[in-house]
Amino acid sequence: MMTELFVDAARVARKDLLIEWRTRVTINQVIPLGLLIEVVFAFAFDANRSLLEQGAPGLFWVGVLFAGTLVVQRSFTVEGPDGITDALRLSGFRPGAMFLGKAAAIFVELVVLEVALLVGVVVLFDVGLSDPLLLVATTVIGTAGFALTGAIYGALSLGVRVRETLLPLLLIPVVAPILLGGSRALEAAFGISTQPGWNWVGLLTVITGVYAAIGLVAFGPLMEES
Amino acid sequence: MDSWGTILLGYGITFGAIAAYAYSILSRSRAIGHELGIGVPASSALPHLSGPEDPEDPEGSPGVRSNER
Amino acid sequence: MRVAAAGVDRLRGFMAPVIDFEDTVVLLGRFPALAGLTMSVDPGHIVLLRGSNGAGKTTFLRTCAGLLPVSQGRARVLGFDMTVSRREVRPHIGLLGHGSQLYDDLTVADNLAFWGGAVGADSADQRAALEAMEVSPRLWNISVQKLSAGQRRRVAIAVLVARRPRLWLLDEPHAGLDRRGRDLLDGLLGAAAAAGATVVFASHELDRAEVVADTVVDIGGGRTLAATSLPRGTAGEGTGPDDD
Amino acid sequence: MSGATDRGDSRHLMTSSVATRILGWVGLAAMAVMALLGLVVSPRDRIQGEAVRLLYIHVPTIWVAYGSFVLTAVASALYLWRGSSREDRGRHYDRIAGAAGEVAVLFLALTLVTGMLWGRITWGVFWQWDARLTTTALMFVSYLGYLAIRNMPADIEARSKRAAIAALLAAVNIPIVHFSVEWWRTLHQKASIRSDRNSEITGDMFATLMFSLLAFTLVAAWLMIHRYRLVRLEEIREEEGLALAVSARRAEGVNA
Repeated sequence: MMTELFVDAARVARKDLLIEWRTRVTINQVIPLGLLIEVVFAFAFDANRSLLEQGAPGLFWVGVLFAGTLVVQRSFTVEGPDGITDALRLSGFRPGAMFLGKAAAIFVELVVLEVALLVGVVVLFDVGLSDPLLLVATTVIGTAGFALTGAIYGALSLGVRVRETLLPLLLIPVVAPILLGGSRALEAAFGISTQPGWNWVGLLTVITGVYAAIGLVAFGPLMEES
Repeated sequence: MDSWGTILLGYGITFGAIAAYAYSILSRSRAIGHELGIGVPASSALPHLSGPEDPEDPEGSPGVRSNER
Repeated sequence: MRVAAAGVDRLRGFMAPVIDFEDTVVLLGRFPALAGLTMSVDPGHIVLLRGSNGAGKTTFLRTCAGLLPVSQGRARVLGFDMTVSRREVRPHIGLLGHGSQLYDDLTVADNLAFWGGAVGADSADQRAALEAMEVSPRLWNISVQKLSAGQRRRVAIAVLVARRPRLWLLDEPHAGLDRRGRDLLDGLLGAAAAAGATVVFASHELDRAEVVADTVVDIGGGRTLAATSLPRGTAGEGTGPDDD
Repeated sequence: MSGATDRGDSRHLMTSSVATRILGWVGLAAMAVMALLGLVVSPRDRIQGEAVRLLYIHVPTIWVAYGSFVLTAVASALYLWRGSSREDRGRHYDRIAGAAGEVAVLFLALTLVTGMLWGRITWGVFWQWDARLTTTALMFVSYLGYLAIRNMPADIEARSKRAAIAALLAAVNIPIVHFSVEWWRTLHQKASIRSDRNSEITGDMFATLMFSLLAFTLVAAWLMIHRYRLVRLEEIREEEGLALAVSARRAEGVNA
């Protein structure tokens, strides 16, 4: 039973990534936007090197948050037109598989985005790397948490007309702890703060686990009501 | 602003907001009550007392039943 | 009114109706698209829904597909009670709506692989479905948005064929199809009904539709107004008069 | 309580009934006494000075807000799991969630206002990223999103189900946000002395606070009951509209 869930999830993820590969929306638009957000921060902070370096972890995650919201938006806009939502309900895919598939596709796109943003942070904000393992762990787990939460709130806002504004309003208070934990952990990873980073990774793991469980239960009813 | 000013402002905002909200609920419900010519019957007192006493459906859907052959 | 074969039919036997609606009310937002509709359809029939736009045809089809909650009245499809377990009926449904129900950014083959794969149709079934609608292999690796409306319609029908539904629900299926496409579709519907499936479709092209259907149901104001049976042009046993 | 509801009963044009009228007056009196106690009768605090008077409002609003969140979450859960089996398809639970949700957001706003004013006196600055206030601010935005979903025009069943799930998601988010913010701020506040607000309130100040808690709870209950009934009235109006629409719809069919 479980393998069937993951096979279906893989099918859904493959479809989403195939659409992204064919249309290149994330690569051509969302990643440049993420880098743009980082550059704009330099203007905002008057290119104050030490301030930017101190703020680098936070700026990275804010970039992920806003660019990530666009990736989630895009992932569910694709399901909107041409009666596709009806087709998905009739498709025979279990809701849990659709949830994990959508989240996995969002996760992959976000990781590609984050590699670009990390390069940006290192180059633009001249950030050193003191604990790469912590950096990878934080980014991977934090992004997984964001992707799962994004998939839930994306489905919640699927049927709603004013989605462009409602999705960020719903999603950002929920991913705020991920932004908080991720930033503190990255401060340790970049060697900016002496605080231990791994306990924040623990927090991110708990959040990711909670939202994975919630999504498996809530995604079905949410797809229904849109 | 000395502390007394701040305190009175705090009380004012709190009591004012509660009163405004109460008034808006009462006036909206009075408006709908007039519009429908009904009040919410007394029997629906406190929510935890009133069980599933939703107004029954009007006897079947009104108007002609779907036509028979 | 009841759309039923008169006598006990050897192939189908007297089975419960595939669609059994009584005084069904379905709301679209606050608008009662179905306002107390009563209708029942037995297996193996091809039913044409006739009625003006906004009469409730599309809502009726989507309710049968288990996509809309039933507000009042009784509604059963393929034995599932639509007020309680409308999700369980869906794998058995083939719904063709107005939209193409295809991912425009993906190719024909990608779409068949995705939608067909969902119900376990392997690549051979997918190919067979495309061939059944004579979608030329040249088009298989072209993205759907580059296809003509008629071709897109054929691919959408091919997806339905790959799903092998027990209940076909088609909204204006002939729209957008060229002559050849329509012949193919009519043949598929006849074959499906002969194999025990049931077809309900809405159409304005009455000359075409009345050749295929064995019963016509007029819908208006969210309710059924009349049902008349038609002499089936295609091969298939004659149906007795409608009993009620 | 007679099950049958007499729709034609026009004795009470408003949503009040004997019980809620009493509750209303008692609540009003309690608030008046509370203001008197809080502003005049109770003494200055040794450490905080007059600022403690703001706590007599601030603490009860937190109590009412979080109580209402819990009620919203419980009602939403009941709507999702036991709603469809009920004869009224769970409308009763959905109304409680709606009423409680709105009251929660109102009192959360008041928590923020009184918290900032208290901070202005005690810390000299409106916002000091204090763990509790930060969590409250995030909860406020998150529940504004909940209300936004509730007010989306849609089929009442779809809207209620979507709102119920959103309420549960928001409720699950409370402990997560609370814990992570608490953890975050304690890292920074180890240095400064933590002025724990409630601990040094004793004697008649404590009595004032307890009375104020009672007064606010009464008022919140009154507000919630009337908001519940307003939701019901709005539904009845919709149903009336529906009956008209159904017959108009049928007329369409006849002369089609």
